[in-house]
Amino acid sequence: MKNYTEFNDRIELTDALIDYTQLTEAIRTHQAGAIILFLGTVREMTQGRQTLCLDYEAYPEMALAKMRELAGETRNQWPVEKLGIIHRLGHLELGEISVAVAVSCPHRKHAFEAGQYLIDRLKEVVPIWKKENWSDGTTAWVHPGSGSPIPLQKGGT
Amino acid sequence: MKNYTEFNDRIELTDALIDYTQLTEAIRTHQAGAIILFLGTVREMTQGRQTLCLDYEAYPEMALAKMRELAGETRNQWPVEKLGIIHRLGHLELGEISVAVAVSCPHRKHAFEAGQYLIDRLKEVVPIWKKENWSDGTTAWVHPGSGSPIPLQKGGT
Amino acid sequence: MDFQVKMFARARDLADADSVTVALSGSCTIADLRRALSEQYPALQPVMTNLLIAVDNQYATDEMPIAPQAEIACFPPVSGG
Amino acid sequence: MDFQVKMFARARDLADADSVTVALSGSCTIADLRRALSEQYPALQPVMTNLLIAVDNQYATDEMPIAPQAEIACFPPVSGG
Repeated sequence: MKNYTEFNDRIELTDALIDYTQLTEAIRTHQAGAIILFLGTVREMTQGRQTLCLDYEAYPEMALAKMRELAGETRNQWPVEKLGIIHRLGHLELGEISVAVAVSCPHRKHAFEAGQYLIDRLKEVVPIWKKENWSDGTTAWVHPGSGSPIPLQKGGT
Repeated sequence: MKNYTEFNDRIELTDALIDYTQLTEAIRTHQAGAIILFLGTVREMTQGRQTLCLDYEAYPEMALAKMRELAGETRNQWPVEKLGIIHRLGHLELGEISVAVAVSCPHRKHAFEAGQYLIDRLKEVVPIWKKENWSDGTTAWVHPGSGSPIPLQKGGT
Repeated sequence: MDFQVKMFARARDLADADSVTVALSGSCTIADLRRALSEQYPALQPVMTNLLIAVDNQYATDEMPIAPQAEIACFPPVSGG
Repeated sequence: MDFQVKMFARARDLADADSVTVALSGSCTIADLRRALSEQYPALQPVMTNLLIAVDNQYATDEMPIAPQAEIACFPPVSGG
């Protein structure tokens, strides 16, 4: 597997608002005819329940290591010119961007496939966790694959 | 088929640089958890040949009508919150953005599918044509499905 | 009856006109229009089978009749994006 | 030998600690670590089979031996993105 670092892929965790324009500009190149930008944003409704806000936590060293691995896996499968992955941490309000994935490729089919691979795999293997703050006052860590979120505490009790 | 206009989809042809940040901000909503932005950019190399610049021409009334149809087709197939399609016309330098497609959906799978559908269909049915200005001084309209581009004129002759 | 036909891209270059007028007699189809265009603009003849005809912003097939007042356009396969 | 184990998300909440120290004797595996964690922090026991263990930034399986100096972490299935 190629070492991702030779490509200067932009791999970041941040507490600040994600500047997706800066990320997109960074991956533009005359060698690419296609750019995909994926943004994950804080959605209000999930299966009929209302979210007030989210908190994201990471195991930062491993999260960055896994994101670099995903960059390498992606470059081994598609002719990627440039790519970047930025994940937000901390407290996020409704509509804010939790993750941005950007890929440039010569052709669009590859850009779509590479972008989808990056976000799909990120959600499977990168150690970051989301805590839901529901409108009913409860909070719950979201743990896919272990059933529905387990309530942690009731607000005010 | 639903009438696209009820959704205020942003469908545009423009001679100016495409502001993809403005487009992306316009399709953000608390109901969406996923945003896809696709950008087509002017690539330098095509099958070993070097492009200097491109010229895009449209049949504007029909191009806009077809783009609106595609918006409607997309909304009929996927749960799209908001979408926008902007195509650039006129003279484009290397690296410039020729087309921007943006879609927001509750979930990412649908956003990827809808975005890919929009750009794939745009390239099939929207009456816009690209003229290549090659580095060897020749120019040629690009006509997919009718073999390789037909040289129109040699520079300086 | 006279029909105006908008020409785009390589079709316009070959006809050397943004818009051409084609005279067709009686009720006629897209196929009749193609024949008339090829006769009037011989440069279009070699590529006519590859050209597309649109009527009122919709792609038209050869057997379709053309209504008076229809907005007609003739152009090559598209290459936007 | 003492191992430091970093705890994240619900695992940290249940252990009520960012990092815990687990004493294991002789050569030992991830499975041994899981047993020791469950004994020391009974709140982890009901969810232990769902928790993941990482060693030096890689996911570890139960039969893997743990090297001294390894960086160990314990956390639930991830939910980023």
